[in-house]
Amino acid sequence: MIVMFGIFLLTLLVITAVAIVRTENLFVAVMLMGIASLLIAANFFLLDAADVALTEAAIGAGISTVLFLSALALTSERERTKSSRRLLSLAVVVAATLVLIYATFDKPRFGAADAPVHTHVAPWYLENTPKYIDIPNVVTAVLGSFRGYDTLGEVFVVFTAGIGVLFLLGSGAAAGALPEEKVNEGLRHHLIPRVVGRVVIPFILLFGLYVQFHGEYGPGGGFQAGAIVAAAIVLFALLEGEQRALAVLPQRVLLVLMACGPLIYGAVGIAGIALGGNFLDYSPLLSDPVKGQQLGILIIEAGVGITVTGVLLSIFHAFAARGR
Amino acid sequence: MEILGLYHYWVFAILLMTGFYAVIAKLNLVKKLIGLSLFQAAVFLLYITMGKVDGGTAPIFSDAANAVFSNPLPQVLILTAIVVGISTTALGLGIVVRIKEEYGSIEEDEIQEIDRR
Amino acid sequence: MNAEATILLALTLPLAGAVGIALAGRVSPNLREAVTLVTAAGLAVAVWSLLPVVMAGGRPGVTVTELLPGVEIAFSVEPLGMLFAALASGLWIVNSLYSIGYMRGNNEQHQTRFYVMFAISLAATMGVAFAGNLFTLFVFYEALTLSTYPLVSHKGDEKTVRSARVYLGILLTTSIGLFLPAIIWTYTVVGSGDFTPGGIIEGNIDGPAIGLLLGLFVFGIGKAAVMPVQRWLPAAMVAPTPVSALLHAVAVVKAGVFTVTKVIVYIFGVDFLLAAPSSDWLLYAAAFTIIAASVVALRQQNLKRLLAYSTIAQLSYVVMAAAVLKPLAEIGAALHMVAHAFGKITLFFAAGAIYVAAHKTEIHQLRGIGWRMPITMTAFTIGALSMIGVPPTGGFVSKWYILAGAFAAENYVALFTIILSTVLNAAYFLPIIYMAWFMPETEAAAATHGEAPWPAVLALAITAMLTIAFFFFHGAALELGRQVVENLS
Amino acid sequence: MNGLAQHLPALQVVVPMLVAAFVVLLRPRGLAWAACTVASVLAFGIAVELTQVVLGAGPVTYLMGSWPAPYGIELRVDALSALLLLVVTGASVFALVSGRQSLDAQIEVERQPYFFAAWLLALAGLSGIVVAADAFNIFVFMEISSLASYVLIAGGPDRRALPSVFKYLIMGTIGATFYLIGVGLIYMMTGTLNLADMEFRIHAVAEQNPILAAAGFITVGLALKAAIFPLHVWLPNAYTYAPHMATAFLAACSTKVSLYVLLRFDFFVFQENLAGHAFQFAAYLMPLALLGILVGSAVAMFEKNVKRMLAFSSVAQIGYMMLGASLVTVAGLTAGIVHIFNHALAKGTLFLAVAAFAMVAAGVRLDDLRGIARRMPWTFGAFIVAGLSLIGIPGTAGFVSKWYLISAAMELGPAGLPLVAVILISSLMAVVYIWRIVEVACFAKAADEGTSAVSVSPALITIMWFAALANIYFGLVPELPLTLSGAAAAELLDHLP
Repeated sequence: MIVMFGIFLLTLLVITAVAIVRTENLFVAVMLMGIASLLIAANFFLLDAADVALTEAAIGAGISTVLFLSALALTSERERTKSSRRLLSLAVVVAATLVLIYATFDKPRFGAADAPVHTHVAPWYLENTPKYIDIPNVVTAVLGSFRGYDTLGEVFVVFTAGIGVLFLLGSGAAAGALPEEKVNEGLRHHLIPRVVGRVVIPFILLFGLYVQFHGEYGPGGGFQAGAIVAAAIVLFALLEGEQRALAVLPQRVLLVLMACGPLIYGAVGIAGIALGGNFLDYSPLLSDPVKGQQLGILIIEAGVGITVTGVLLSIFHAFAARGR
Repeated sequence: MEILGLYHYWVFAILLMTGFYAVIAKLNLVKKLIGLSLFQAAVFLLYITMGKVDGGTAPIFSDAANAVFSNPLPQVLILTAIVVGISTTALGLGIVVRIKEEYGSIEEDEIQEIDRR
Repeated sequence: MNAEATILLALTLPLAGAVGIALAGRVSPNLREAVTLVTAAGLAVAVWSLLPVVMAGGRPGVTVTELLPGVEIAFSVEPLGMLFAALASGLWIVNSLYSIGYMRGNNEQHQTRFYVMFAISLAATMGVAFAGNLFTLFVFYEALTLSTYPLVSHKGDEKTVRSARVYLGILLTTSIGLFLPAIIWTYTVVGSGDFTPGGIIEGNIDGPAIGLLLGLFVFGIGKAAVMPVQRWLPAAMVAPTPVSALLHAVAVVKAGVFTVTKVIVYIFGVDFLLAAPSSDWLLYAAAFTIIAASVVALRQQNLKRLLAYSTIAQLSYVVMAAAVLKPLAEIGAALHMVAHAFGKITLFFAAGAIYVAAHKTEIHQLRGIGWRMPITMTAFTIGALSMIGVPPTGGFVSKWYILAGAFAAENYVALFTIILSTVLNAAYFLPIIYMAWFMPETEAAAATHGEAPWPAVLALAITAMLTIAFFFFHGAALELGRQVVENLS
Repeated sequence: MNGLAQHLPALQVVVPMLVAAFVVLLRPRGLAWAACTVASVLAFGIAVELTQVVLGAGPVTYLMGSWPAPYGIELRVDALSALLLLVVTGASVFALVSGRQSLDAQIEVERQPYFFAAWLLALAGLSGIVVAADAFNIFVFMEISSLASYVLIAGGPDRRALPSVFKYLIMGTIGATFYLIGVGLIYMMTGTLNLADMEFRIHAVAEQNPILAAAGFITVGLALKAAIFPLHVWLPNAYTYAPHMATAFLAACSTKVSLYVLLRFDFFVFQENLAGHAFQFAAYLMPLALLGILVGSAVAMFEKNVKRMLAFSSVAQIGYMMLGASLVTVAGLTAGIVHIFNHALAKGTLFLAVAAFAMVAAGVRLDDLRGIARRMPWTFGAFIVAGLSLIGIPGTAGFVSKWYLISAAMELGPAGLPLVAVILISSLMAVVYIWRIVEVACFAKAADEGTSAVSVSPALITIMWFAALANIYFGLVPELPLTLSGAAAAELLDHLP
């Protein structure tokens, strides 16, 4: 049954992908891209990757779509010209596809428990997470501690994108200078969306916080939570007008949030050195190394969440400010 | 299961190359970025597929004894990769918006034409 | 002071002089030129003080640094290099004197830069002369090319720049494209590039590869101007005449033939080449260059270009003499470097003096000029006779030895070439002399000039006397030449 | 200090990274630059210290979070990484210290904090790649450095910077994703991400399709990032329209880091294990290297924009490095690796000089530089020295690498002669394009003499000359880069069967 469902999802995915490429309406393409992300997320659930599914849904289907739509609002919704170098591109693509499919024939059987990926390294995590870190979610343990350095890098990738967009589009600081009547009023004069929004937004925020701090026990963590919180505030901005959103969280505060996340993360790492361990070694943080690990993961996840929220909102505002 | 396994990889290959086609053949810059997202999403599928274990569950310890867990490592890697993907997209969109402002177009051939003048 | 320190002094003194000239140039032209002369004199004293050491059989050397494993910056003074260094440093004094007259008389621009680059060129020349291995030689060879570029392009107008481009282009192309691979080839195969009496190639390379390597060397050393890489030399004539005189009659071109000779004697080894049939072509190439360049010289209207083609021919005399591969001929090669230097620098000085005094550059303008500039034209006549090889001039001595060597080797190609080229030399120099002394002036009205400024006249008088003196007193040069070949059969 | 010394590999990355986060908040004029410079100097100091450790005691490893190697993330610094670290951090310091005036002129004050944060992130990302010993970690830091580089390049005042950087972003992301696919395939077959572990475990599966495909994907992906011909198309425009100092920084090091990763994979991971891979490496990459050398130089000869001319020259120079590596001999690798160092010196100095020209002249097209030598003799002098080094005139650093490269080619015997010919022809082409600039600068009449009131800051002149003299110093005393690259070459080849 699950097998059939998987095949169904994947087939749908391929159809969506082809549709994305073929449509000339960019708005449609973006929407289809959101659907494709949801399909991929669903497929990840089937493949036991709950954390990834949640992230893909929040970021791929949510944030990414919002960003594309903001960009489309500033550019144009339709492609004007047809594709170029079509035959050449097709030839390259088909050849590469064949190479890839050829490469699949020696792959370990799908789901085989004796594949190299399942017999080396990974079992160590499953075995030792209870011993060293003692939290249920192994993904969080690997993400936060065993491969915490990657995650630090990842936070900086997000951070870089944030400062990049701010560098390119300005920090939106000029917004206040604009004439009053041009200020985006959002949907403030429409009753029903406002009421629904007021009811829903607190729950979304609450859910975000839950995802943030539940990451050690179930699917979740800083990235997902940051994305969800950001989504809630973006929703707020859409409903109440961007100015109000900025009044709640001004650009300057967002910038501080952006910078604080990596600094918190880094500070935990440096603390590891100061307390006699290696960089990003959380064990010395508390007298009980296991508790230390847990504390470390908690703090860095908070740092991740703060950064992601700050960056995503900054980017959103940067785009929005450009539109006025 | 055999079919499903290969099917996953083939979908990966087709998805990857569909995205790649959009990147190299389309002239609209936003469309290129959409293609790029698809291209990256395909790779996520590759990693997650290889982490699956038959009859496994998500790698989160629960009270059920002797549970089989799927591989946590590819999931961790892809969490990172998803975030990298959205970062690239965001930056790319920022550049596209600036290009639109400077050139009044987001079509590659038109921009080249303007520059040549 | 010991000999090692003197070598380093000879290398650094011109550089220090360059700095001094640059500083003095800001104060006054007189001080600048005083510094130039003092530097030149100091250099000459330093270099000449090495002469007794080398004559006594000493071979002082010094290794500065090992750049890459097995590749050193090292200096070693052997007789040939001694001869070359002594010649260049001695003539620099005379040339500086001449420069002062010429540059002032001509109101040239950027005179400070001129003197600075001249000093740097001399430093590079000393480096070439004293180089102890191929690599060091290459380094200074390139330095010489680059430091003379600003001198050649001195005038800065479009024609000059184009010629300077040809100059630099040919010299760099050949040196990087051919000379450098030849050197790396040698280092790769032999493991060293030290100049060693008897050569170092033997046993490491054989067969046609020898001819190929020799070709890379000979044509890579573009400064030797063996055809077809001679075009840079006429191009270099756009430079101010003192540059043409010292650099393109002595330092740069002699650096070329000097290097070729050194490669033949100390890298290949004369005996080894003699046994290698694939190296015979060098003699023919040189012979061809002599004849062809002389024929081209016959057709020149511009005096400096004529002298340039004459130089090309005379340079190949040295190459051919070296390629005859007999002791007497090698001595002749060494002597010819000196004799030609004295003669040719005199000729250039005279050409420059004519230009300064009368602004004449073409041969047909020279009618009757002998009576207006008697000292200059007397010197010119002496130089020309030396080129032809008439006694009592220095040119006769060197030709004599080359001829003797060719006889000893029973090399009839060389003999024939020398005789034919002597005839050709006479054919293009004698008409000028005849014109200058025995034909009436045509444009008498406009030209009321006398001699060039006195420093220039003094300089060319000195070199003319040297040309004659070399006929009588060539003992030291002969001894040095003899030492080069003393362990040959 | 001894306590901190063991953490140097981590600090190499962490210091610039954390300062970057801090720099964003520094509003006042000049402060961001100062913080950025201090962090760069610190990073350079760490690199020097690490180099000494590596020279003294061999490779250094570091376990992130104290987790044992294949499970946690390992850092590893050996001779090759040390050389790259010196280049990366050194380029950053040189460009920053000398570049304040130029950057002030090209980047608005209110945008500077972002710019300098991006600069530090680029530095951290590049250093992170170099010290990493984990395939996925390399990907993460590759993305940091790439995103940051896009930001730096997009800072160029010319609007053409934007399409250029977009192209770079697309191609860079494709390259990185290809790399990720390759790593995924290897991971699938070996179960590990640690490079050393990977090398060990790949034995059993070396001949299987996924590994072959992985080798292809990784090579193509990294070749894209390293701008190896014919995948260099993003590079010329990106370098041309970037802010001058960003060009000086990135041109000196960014592509070389990708090349470094390529060498790592091809020699450490694949070389020993794929049968005939030594042959493949040479067979595929050598022709590309040769073509890159010739085409890059040839295009540079006819280019009218000086920055683009130098960018095409970079394409050729990357070809030299590849050529050295594709010989698969100690001499060849040494030549290729030492050229990484020497080319960074020469090209960095050249771009610094171009930045100085741009302060005074109207632009950096050849026509704009007419007679510039008379107006800026000092800058022009440094330009000449670096240009000679690029050509490979003896006494300069460039000569050392040419010498080694030619020697390595000669070792092949007659088969090496075409290689020698290509190297020499390309050197001569370098003479042509450098000399085109020299002639215009020296002899062409300037349209308007001395109208610009701007004078170049003493810092720029000083640093530029310092860099120019370094070209000469390392041409005369090349011991340091040679020792490092010799050790690196030996280490790389050590992994051959």
